[in-house]
Amino acid sequence: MAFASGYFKTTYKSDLAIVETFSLWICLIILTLGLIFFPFFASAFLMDLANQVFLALIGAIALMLLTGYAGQFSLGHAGLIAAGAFTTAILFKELNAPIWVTLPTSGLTGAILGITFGLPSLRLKGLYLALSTLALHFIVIYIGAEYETQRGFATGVVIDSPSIGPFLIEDPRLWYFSLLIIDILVVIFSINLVRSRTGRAWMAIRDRDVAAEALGIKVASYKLSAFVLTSALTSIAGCLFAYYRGFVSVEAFSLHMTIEYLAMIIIGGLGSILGAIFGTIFVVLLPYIIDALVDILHVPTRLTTYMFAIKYSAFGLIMIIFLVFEPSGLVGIWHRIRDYFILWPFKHKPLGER
Amino acid sequence: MMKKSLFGIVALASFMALFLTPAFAGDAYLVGFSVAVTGRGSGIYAPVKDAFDIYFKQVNARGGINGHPVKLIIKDNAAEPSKAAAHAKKFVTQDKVILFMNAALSSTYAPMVQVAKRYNVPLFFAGAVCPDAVYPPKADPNLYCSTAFGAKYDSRFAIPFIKNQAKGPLKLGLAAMNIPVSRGEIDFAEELAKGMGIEVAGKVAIPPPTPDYTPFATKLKSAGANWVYAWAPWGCEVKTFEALRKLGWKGKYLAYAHIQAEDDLARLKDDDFYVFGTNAFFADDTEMHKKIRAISVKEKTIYPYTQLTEGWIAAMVLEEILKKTPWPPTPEKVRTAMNQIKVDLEGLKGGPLVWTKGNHFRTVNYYRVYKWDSKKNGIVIVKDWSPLKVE
Amino acid sequence: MDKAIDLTLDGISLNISGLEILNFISMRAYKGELLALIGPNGAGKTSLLNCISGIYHATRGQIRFKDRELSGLKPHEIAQVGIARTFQHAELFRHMTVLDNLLVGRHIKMNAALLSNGFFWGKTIEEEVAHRELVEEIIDFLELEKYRKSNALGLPYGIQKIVGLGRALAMEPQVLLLDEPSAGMNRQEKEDLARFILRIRYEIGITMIWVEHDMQLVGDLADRIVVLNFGNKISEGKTDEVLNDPQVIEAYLGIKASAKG
Amino acid sequence: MQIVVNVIVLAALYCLICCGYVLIYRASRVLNLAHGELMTIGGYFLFTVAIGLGNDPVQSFLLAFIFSLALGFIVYFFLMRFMAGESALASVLVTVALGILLRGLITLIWTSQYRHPLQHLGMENSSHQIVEGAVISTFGIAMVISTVLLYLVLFLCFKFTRWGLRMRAVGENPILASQRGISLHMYYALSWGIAAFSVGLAGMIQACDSGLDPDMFVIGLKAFPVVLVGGLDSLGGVIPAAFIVALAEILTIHYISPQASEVAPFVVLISMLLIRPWGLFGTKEELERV
Repeated sequence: MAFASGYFKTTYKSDLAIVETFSLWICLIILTLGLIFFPFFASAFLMDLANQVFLALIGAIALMLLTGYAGQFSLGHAGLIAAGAFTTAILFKELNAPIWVTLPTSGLTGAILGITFGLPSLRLKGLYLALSTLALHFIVIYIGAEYETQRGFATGVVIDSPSIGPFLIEDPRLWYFSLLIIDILVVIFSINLVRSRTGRAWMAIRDRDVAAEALGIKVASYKLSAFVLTSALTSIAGCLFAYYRGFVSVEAFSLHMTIEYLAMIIIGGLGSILGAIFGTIFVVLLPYIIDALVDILHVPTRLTTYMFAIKYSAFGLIMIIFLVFEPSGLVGIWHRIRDYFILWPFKHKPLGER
Repeated sequence: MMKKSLFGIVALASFMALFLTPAFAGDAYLVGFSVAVTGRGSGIYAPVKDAFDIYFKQVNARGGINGHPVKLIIKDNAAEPSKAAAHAKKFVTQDKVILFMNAALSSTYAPMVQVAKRYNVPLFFAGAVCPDAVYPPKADPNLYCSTAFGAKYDSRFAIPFIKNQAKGPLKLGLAAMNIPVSRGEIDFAEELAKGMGIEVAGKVAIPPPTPDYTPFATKLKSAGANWVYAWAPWGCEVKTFEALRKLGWKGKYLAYAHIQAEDDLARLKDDDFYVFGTNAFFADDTEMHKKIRAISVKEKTIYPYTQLTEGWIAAMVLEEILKKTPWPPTPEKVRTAMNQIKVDLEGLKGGPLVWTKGNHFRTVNYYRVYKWDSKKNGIVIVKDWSPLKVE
Repeated sequence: MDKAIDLTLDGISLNISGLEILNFISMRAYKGELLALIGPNGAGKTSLLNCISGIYHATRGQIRFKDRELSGLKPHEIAQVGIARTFQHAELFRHMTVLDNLLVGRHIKMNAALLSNGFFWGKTIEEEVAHRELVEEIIDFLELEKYRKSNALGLPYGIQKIVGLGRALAMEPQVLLLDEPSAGMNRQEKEDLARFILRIRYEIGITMIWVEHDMQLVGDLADRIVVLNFGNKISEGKTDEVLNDPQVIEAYLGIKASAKG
Repeated sequence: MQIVVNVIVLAALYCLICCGYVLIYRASRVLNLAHGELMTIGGYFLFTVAIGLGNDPVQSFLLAFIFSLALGFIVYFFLMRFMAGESALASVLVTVALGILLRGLITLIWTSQYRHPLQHLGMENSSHQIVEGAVISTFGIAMVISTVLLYLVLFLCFKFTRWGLRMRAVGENPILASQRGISLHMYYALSWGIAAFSVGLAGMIQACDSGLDPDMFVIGLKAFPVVLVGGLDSLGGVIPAAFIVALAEILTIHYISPQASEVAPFVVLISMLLIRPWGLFGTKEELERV
């Protein structure tokens, strides 16, 4: 695999290309083909894992934009997913609304919540803000629980599979391709965003808000735009989550879910879309990988209770290890491995390494 | 640098492990079990797993069932729906189990039920609240439940019991946890009580977990309740009771008897704390109880033996199902067996657990009420097995 | 002094939690001049810059840019008026490349919005390329070619300061506030800086207010000097005059000018 | 009357929990999101010690205090120390991760069943009538008294003792403090130690009063609104804030709806953020020197 080992651009426009070399194009095509043909080999379990990764990725990228790029901390992510899911559930149950109504409405709900709870961000910094988003979590969950109880959906609201025109999206493969397309769009959108004016303004605010403001960036409105975009995207993910799982229940949206999303962007590497992708894959699959190892190693059944508790702690431990020893996350490791092969046998950094 | 690259390689290798399906012995009854050993509410579900561990260790030591060992594939879903869903899919499509089970919060039901329906494999609820779909007359063909508590049935026993016990004017207080299942049941109980002409003095839904239960208890007490009925997770039930007592409340309290009830009756030693349920307490000291205690002590279970009854019953039911499933087993054969199951629970419940084609809950639910008796310095039966027909 | 006045400060006072930082300061900056602002540590030089760029709000007094009242405006509004600044500690965006740092400087001159940025439509691309060309000119001007794609975090301190200068230049300001640009630089870097400042002064013609400690640089480059001491303006005028002002010498050396003379 | 007592007890609990948030924030500008877990572990320490010693409340509590204090130091020296100089975000995320780690360890060591340390201490949690129509339990009183004592001691220390003053100095200007020869690590560790101790104490009393299970950690999060209403960096602000939040919560239970009490503190918080974002007694974010 050949990565660009230097800069050989002749026009500024060519420097804007996301994919830099011909061989990278080939790799990307192979990856895409792999993703396209994966469902035809994978079992239903692996399909479910893939779909889980795709679903989580939308939320993770949204959080990456807010936290990794705009530098705003949020503890309300599970609340926003719940908001999208409950908007969908309520519209479906009360009005029998189809997906082309619920999806945008969920996005809108998220955007409104984003404005409401992002407003304090204009006057607050860092930690104060995180806690106002914690309030968002509790309030959304409360409203959801009231809805469930008042309408008598004791074990959750059941939702039918969505249909777009004549297509009923029920088959895992259909879900896979729908989610894949959405994810590709979200990824491309975010990459474009962060390498253009908006993204630069966010990063400037994240790194030095005083300097950013002195350069003419409206800090308040950019913070708010990050909030609104993230909330809308996350709520849309919540809507898809509701349809994919076929049901919505408040118990599914715990603070632990928020923490999992935070873990995704930390482990992946803050400030990198690729990091969000790596992190999501890692965090979603980690429990199943440990399960698989337990199976392979034939851990006696009696000991599995302890294994499960260890698995739970391992999650925290891995987060700590990344934060303390590898703050650039999986994407940092990836860059190092890549550089190692680009430059082998030398040990210099490639020119202009970020 | 190489060290850090190594880190990546290890990660990659573990990732590959995901794609390897371990080979199971082809001669075992394969059963999947997704249970919340960690995470929210795991205090209720983890003991079920504990009981299954020791139960099937015994069964396999005896040479298995119909000459075949039972292989349980146990996974921890941490009470998260996504994990439960993935487990269900793995059980059904990769491990090719003939039956899979769930013991976790109710938010994990829907995704597992989906899998059961889609792949037509029976799903057995062992330790969690029974979903509506197992009730007669039209039970879902793939859903079964052996759990002691059944929403909408427990209150049908509890409210008349309180009415009969109460001497003088009855003012009923109701306590739920602010989760949909519990609140649904308490709302149902309120309707029931009003229908029977009982005055409902107060109703509280307590958010989980609450730093202080006293304010909620104050509300019940100031509403003038002299009986309180609680149907919620055990912690909520017992903490509300303790808070009421701390306030100097003198009334009587009826709570659903979860697995921790027996230990807590002995701890609280309160004569007016009644618990009702469908599982016998170890205070009965039947042969079966002695056996569970002995095995639990021998195998050093993680949870105390008093909390193992629920799991033990489910394990007995599972053993009976597999006994009736001729080799080679298929989900179809398992379903046939489950539709005509009758398990003699040897004193763990008031009578046998019977499933029919249209009833996957049980045909008769036997309730019993226990309380602490300070004169006898032990747990006594207030009301012996009372059958409630499930139709 | 028949030149047009760019910036007028009129009786600026600043009070932060009871401390008198600036006391009734009035001064002017004329179009195209290089005005040095000097004074001992804690004299309030940086605070004065902060007041001009809107980071602090003066307790009393007025600031005018040409005919426009600046008092009460937010920093980003002042930037839009055409007043740029550098910072004492460069304050670069640490996790961005030099190129991106400079592009942030172009922020107010660009206008693509969030959605079009996300889709990277025609206009966004055109804009990105156009502004990239302008930024490249600044890179050439400040001789930063080899750092173009390096992360700001790892750059030598002197280079960071130059990038900070470039970032301010990228705004195409009419007034440039320089906050101790030479602090932390070695001799070679200072000479480069002096060259850049002179080129900005004579080739681009931006008005500059320059906070500086290095008296030699000030003496060589500045058109005029304003001297602050403990929040008071103690002197203002042509470079030679001010540097020979006994009050100034006293403030700097702490000895009576007469004793020296 | 009972309502007043309830408010006082709940406010005392909040005070005890929030003391640690404020101490750690003041010292190192880090918000400790693993606070609820430290509280839960405090309860489990008491439980374990009580089983080991059996019917010896004084020694059990003392030993559990020491464990809690030590845990705070351990967390600082083996984890938070490495985060010095990192961004606040990274430090907060580390505490989030620490929370998960601790929760897993709690399940691993003590399982997730309900525990009752009181049983093993050989104590009773009887109730006492203080005025007509108002009752308080023994551990309710303990909660109030320990809160009063803790705050009294802390205030006196900060005002009059040398290291109290130094600790304040460290919080206000770490760079200056370290230039004057104050060992920052020592004082950061101390604030972690006191924080873990005070919240552990809250956990212990809570465990005695109403039992113990791993889900207790959420109480730590529920106490958040109090710190924000009071102002993140103001120890004195915690007390009135705790009363406001407790009052809002209890009035909601009584006069609006019990289940809504869950969101009442957060509604107070949001309205506070709109009126005075830096809290009742918090200092407005200082102007940054650039």
